[in-house]
Amino acid sequence: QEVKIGVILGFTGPIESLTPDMAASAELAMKEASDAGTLLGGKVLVPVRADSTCVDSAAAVAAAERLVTSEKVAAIYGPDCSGVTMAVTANVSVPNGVVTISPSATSPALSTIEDKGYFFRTAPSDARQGQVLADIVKERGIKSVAVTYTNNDYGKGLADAFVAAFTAAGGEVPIVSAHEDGKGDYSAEVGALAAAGADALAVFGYVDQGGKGVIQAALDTGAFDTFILGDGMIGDSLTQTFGSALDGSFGTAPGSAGDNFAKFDKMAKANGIMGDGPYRGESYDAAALIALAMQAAGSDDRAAIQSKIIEVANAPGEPIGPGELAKALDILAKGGDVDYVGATNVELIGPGEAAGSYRELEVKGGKFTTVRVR
Amino acid sequence: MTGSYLIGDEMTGGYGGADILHGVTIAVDKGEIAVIVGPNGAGKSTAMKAMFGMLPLRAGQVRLGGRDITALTPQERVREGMAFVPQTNNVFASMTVEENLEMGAFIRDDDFSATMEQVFELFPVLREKRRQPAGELSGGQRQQVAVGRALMTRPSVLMLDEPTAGVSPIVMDELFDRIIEIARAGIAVLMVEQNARQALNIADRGYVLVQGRNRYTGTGAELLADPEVRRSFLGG
Amino acid sequence: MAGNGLGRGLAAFGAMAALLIAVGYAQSWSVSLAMLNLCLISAIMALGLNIQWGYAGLFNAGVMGFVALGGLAAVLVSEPFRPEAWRAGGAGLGAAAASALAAAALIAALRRRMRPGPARGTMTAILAMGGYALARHFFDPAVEAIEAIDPSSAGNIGGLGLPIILSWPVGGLFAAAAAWLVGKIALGLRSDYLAIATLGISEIIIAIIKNEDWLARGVKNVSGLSRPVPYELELQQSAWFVAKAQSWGLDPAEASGLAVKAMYAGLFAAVLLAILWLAERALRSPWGRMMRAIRDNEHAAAAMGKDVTARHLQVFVLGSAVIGMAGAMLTTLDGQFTPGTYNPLRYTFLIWVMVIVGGSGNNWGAVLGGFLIWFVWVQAEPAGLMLAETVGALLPEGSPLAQALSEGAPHMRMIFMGLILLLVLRFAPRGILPEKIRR
Amino acid sequence: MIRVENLHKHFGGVHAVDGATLEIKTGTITGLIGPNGAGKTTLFNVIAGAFPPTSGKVYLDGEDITGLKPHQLFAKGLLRTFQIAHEFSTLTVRENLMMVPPNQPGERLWQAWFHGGAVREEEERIRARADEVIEFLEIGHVADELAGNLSGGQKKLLELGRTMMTDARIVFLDEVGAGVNRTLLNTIGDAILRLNRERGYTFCMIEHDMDFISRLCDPVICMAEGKVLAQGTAEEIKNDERVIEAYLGTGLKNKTPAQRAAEARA
Amino acid sequence: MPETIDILNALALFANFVAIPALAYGSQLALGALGVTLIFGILRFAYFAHGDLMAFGTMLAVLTTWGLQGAGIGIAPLPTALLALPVAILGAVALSLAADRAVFRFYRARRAKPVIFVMASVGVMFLFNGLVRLIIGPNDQRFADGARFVFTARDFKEWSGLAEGVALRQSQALTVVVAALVVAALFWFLQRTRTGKAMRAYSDNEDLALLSGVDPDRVVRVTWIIAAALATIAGVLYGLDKSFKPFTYFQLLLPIFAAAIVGGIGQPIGAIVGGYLVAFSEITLTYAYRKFFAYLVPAWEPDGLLQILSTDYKFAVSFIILVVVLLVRPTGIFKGRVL
Ligand SMILES: Nc1ncnc2c1ncn2[C@@H]1O[C@H](COP(=O)(O)OP(=O)(O)OP(=O)(O)O)[C@@H](O)[C@H]1O
Ligand SMILES: Nc1ncnc2c1ncn2[C@@H]1O[C@H](COP(=O)(O)OP(=O)(O)OP(=O)(O)O)[C@@H](O)[C@H]1O
Ligand SMILES: CC(C)C[C@H](N)C(=O)O
Ligand SMILES: [Mg+2]
Ligand SMILES: [Mg+2]
Repeated sequence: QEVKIGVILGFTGPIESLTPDMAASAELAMKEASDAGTLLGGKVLVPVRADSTCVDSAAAVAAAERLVTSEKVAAIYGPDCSGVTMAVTANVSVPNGVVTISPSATSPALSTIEDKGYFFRTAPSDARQGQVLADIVKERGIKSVAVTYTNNDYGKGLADAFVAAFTAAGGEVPIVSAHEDGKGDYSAEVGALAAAGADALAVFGYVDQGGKGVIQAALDTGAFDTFILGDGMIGDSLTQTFGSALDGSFGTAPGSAGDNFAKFDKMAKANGIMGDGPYRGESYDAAALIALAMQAAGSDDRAAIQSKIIEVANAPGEPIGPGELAKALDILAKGGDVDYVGATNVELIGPGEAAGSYRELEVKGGKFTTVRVR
Repeated sequence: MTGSYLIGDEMTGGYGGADILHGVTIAVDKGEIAVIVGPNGAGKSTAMKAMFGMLPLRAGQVRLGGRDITALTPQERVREGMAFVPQTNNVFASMTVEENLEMGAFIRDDDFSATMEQVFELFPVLREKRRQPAGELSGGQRQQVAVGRALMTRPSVLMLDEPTAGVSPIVMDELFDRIIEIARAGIAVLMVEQNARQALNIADRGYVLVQGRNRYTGTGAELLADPEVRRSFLGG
Repeated sequence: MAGNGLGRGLAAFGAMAALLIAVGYAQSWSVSLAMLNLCLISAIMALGLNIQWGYAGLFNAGVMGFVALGGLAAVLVSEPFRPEAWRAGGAGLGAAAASALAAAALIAALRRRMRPGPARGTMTAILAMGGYALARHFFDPAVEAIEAIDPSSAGNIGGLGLPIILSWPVGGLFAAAAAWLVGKIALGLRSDYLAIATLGISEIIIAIIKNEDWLARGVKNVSGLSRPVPYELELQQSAWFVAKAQSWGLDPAEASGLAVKAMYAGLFAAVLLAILWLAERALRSPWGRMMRAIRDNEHAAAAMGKDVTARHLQVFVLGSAVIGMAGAMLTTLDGQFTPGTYNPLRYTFLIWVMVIVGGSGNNWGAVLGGFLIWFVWVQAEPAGLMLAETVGALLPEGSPLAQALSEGAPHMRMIFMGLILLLVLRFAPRGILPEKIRR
Repeated sequence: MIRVENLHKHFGGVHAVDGATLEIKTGTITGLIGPNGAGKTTLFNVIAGAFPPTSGKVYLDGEDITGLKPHQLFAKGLLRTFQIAHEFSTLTVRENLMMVPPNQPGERLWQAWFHGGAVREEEERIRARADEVIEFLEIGHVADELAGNLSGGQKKLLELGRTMMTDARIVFLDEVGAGVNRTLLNTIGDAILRLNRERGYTFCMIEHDMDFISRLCDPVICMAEGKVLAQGTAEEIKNDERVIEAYLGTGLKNKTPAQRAAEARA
Repeated sequence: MPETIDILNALALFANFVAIPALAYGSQLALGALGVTLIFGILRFAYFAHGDLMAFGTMLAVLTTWGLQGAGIGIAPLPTALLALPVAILGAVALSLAADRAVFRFYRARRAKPVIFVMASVGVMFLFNGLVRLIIGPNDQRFADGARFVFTARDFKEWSGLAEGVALRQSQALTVVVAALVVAALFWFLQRTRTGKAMRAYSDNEDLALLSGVDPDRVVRVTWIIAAALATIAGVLYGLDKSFKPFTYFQLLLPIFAAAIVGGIGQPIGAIVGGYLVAFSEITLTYAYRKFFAYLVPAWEPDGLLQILSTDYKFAVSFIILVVVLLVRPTGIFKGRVL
């Protein structure tokens, strides 16, 4: 028998280049769970994709509505961007009682929405990332930082968190300036940022979007040579483009560097997910959580799934890494307890909030390398 | 008449709705001036357009020099030596007077400066205004540009839809003079006129159209002499 | 819809209804109702634009800005009152507004007194800059104080704490006020120049809403707006409702969703019908005749004694008010205000497509266009996927084209949308329900 | 009634109107003639408020009306027609006429919405008046046709018809006769005379048909190069040397076919 | 008084962050606007698919470039993409002609209103949009090779001994030069050649053009050929300077339209001036002038950044400028036509 799972991401729109790999990672987890053959006694998870467009909440709600009421999915993986996530949660997930696990909606505002326990996320809130990043900058002895962020709730939230933490620690932020994604030219932003005379430039944007454009313009004009990168900026397309010109730049991304992520990455590559964009691990984990909760509840009923998510995600229980879903399903089938760790060290702090670790990355020799995990 | 150089024979057609023309026949020979008169909305302009291929005909045909040209597009007819000055929208408003005249000579490959000189002689004001966009001219000046443009083609058939509307008497006389000369040079001239008495005066042939039908046909003098025509169509 | 178009109109609306019903059967009633709600809102937006373009030939390329203003109204009306924010920054905001107004009044007075010329220009500029500086002097600290209050969940001035349904007329008022200002400035411009001016102004409105966090949290969004209808969970907890649902053989959760959507649909439909009635009555009156005359030839209309500028301003304001109202309704339905979602493709051009495809100048056409285009916009996604699948299935397994198709499936949405648009325009070039020429 | 004082209108380097001073007396039918490009239409445009003059003044009954907007002038009873017809092309002929009367209650939205009765009554009245005009202009068969589909001359008639839809005090006619059938033009001339005598309309008309001018107009003003060249009765003007040279000319130089035929016979 | 070297430093600073970027961006916009303005001027509608046509042409250039690079063919230090340009132009021309045949010709024959053309072009825009993404995907593609810089900021500092560097990218220089050449050529073509005049005549009065013997099909064809070539050139130059991403090309449409209209739509020169106006107003009004004045007026130590407006409003700023320009000159700087 088949159990449908909604996969709703912005396949078109401003992050359309990230989403194919994210979806594939989530579907990888579903396939792994199904292939185990032990899911609810041999059920198969069937992903049903829908387009969130990342920005158009009306379209996203319509798509989610279709998933829930027409496709009758048991749970939803997604949406991706914080804005549409909020809309889908309020208008579709809560009213219909469907679990929604976003891999990437990181806005701090999502921590406090009225989700009646149906909204989860596998990526931690940006409130923490800002703090972590500020610590790193401070430790590296950088005193003044110019900040630019993508003008949405994610960028703004992260920038606010970073600026607050950094100035509290005695750092100086002479200029904070938003940039719009997908625009043709970022010379104006770079001109203004450069003129403020800071030691480094913090970029809180998207790797394939304005963030990259800003870095390009900054490098071209010689305005900055050290960049501080938020999670959205971590991706190999950045280093492929700029190579060792970025050496010495650093940043953070949710996730553990440890063996778990490497393991996942290998698995993903082996399954044809060739990119290195962010949120692949979180995607895999989000889908895995759905499968495990289902198994723990012993049913693909929507409410039942909801009741078990936290339980399978957190301790106590046997730690489960990526690629070990079969084992976890077995344990659960036998009534045991699991603590899903996954690719990104999943730890849920109640609905709507995930703890999590961050990797501190630095560009060395034109490659992102993990310096340590915090 | 069936042997005339340009003939619109039993033309029937309209703009998509009901027919406007009902079996109208208009003909003109080389060296001749033919004038169409009639009340407003009689279908005079429509007949002209039909002869120039700007209106699909449901029946009838148009022949030029004995050849059936009913199927030709307007620009093909231009290449066959026909020239037309429409009643409205007859200049390139954004182009200068000179460029308007040059467009008249668009299909000519030879040197047309002599023709342009002739046009300037005929309408001296155009020489003054040669660099001004035609859209900024006065109504009568535009009319002169429009006729000048058609003359630039050096056509074998010249069709004019109310060429003298809005031009001052002195220019009208000159225009008619010039038209007589053109006709004498062996060109077939077909025109619609509301200054009907003057026009019929210089016409070899006259047609009175009423409600899309031929009502009277004759030489210019005959029509002028017909009291019924005078009273009903020429203003007494 | 009277006269010769009646049959065509009935057929078109019948077909539209059939489409929605088909979705109800094939996908679900919930999807169908949700779509209906957005269809209704889209129809109102299209009506507003039709009033401007169809009646008067005003090229408003700034629909998005007015929609957003409506949304802003929803926040400012329904959010709870935040006394602490007003204590912190209310005085400063007031002083800033007062100085801006004073400067504007001074400039206006000056311009009336002085003759045009460089002196007047310089004085205007000096006053404007002085006013700006003074306003900023009060404004900046006030904003800082407001934004400092609980920034992660508030940081704005809040609202009036009134029922959100009041924001619909208020949204109309906001948009009307903005339109009045825009119109005063830009209505002297002709067609495409007016278009670029309105486009620019709508971008400016969005920029302000996005960046002025004290107003409505900017890009940090406002969520959890109150509702004019009950929450699904409330219904699910009401014994009466559950019993009723079960007696109809429905799952209570599903039934609650349907009920809520149906209530929204009722409200929206009522608004739509009221506006449609007014619009039709106006169009068929001598007023409508005058507007069509102005659209055809402004110079002649002016020579016939019609005050073209005033009439243009009037329709521009009216149309914008309708659009603003729809904007407030949309935000009400979403339950959140997300300035980042306002993009011209979705909120300006799509509305234009609705009006043109429906039949500009014809109110019923605009409504139909709103329904149809929204339907296609939403259904293009699954349809595109299906198209990709069916074509892919015909191709040999593993062929590169099939591969490309399956990878590109989401983009089929665009292709599908484009195809529909072109097909409709091909077979109904003046719109599905073209403007009727009264004879 | 209308006094124009030292009026100038320049378009860049072109001095279309170049110091024209003239007067149109109440109750007259004043003819305005002059070579093409003399500045007649431009003068009309300035008087009717289509654009402001470069310098100079226009007075209506002693009141300075320079630079007023067309609709304000309309309210003062000043009406104009266009040399190049400005019909409302997507309105029918009847609607073109019906839109003219001022202060229609139905043109105010509130009344259009909520006072249907009053609006309907007024419409009946206006429609009746429009039908009279239609009949008069002999365009009954196209009364319900879109004005955009009319023939060139019919559009001219419609221009004229609009001036008959309201009680104007002074009407400026810019070549209503051009392109109008002469028999019909005679009827129109009668109508203008009647409006002038019976309803007290003052007219000022640009026309190139001297017969028509002679029949209707007194006085006649001839403009040239932006200035007033001559002024007087039609007879005086016709015999004025300057006018003949600049405007009227001395007839055809070539022989007409009839003349040639006569010569050949002789 | 500032010293000479400080003045030079200020100038270098201004050149590096304001003048050069604005000139390059302005030229990119101008090239795009040129195509829009041409289509508007002659076919009389606003062509919404232009951004996506640029994307399509550039995509072909990218694919061809990859092919050439694979085969080891290049013209270093110039980018290989220049070699690929002719192929790309041919492809874009073919696509444009096909679109005209399938879509626009129908409406021309029916003499539909301009707004119908505009809406049809929105449909075409969706199609192109999907097509490009189907073929090359939505991602960023890099295809620039050859030397990136004519000189870098560091080169400049070493050479001049100034504290401020100036960088000039090859793509920037290329863009400015090409823009100048293309405008000159287009201007010459429209004003002086027979075909050019026929095109202007057609745009002015279609019926009368027919009566002068102009072949309308030819005019339309030539228009599309030029427009597609312009779009491809603009797209490739933009892509070389920044990168190729379909979504960005769509987004460029707005500033391109703004540039075309403010310059006076239908006027080639207007497109150029409009492009620069948009670019310069964006950049000069949001630049923070503190450092600049620090060089010029060393005694003055302002506490702010001396930024007229925050970059948050850069898009809005350029539109305010547009609105102001239009209020002063209601048909654009160079008296464009009105629909
Ligand atoms: N908008 C304009 N721009 C430049 N020149 C203009 C403009 N309008 C009119 N002119 C010029 O002003 C002069 C007077 O034009 P006007 O239309 O007033 O003449 P008119 O006396 O009405 O002539 P006609 O009898 O031919 O209608 C002409 O030389 C014309 O070229
Ligand atoms: N484009 C059109 N579409 C529909 N009907 C038209 C169109 N043009 C003209 N007609 C109609 O065709 C009839 C004849 O028009 P036409 O222009 O041939 O008259 P005409 O004899 O030239 O009159 P005039 O002397 O007034 O110019 C008129 O009744 C007019 O209403
Ligand atoms: C896909 C992500 C980059 C989305 C981003 N973290 C957001 O919350 O909007
Ligand atoms: Mg005619
Ligand atoms: Mg005139």
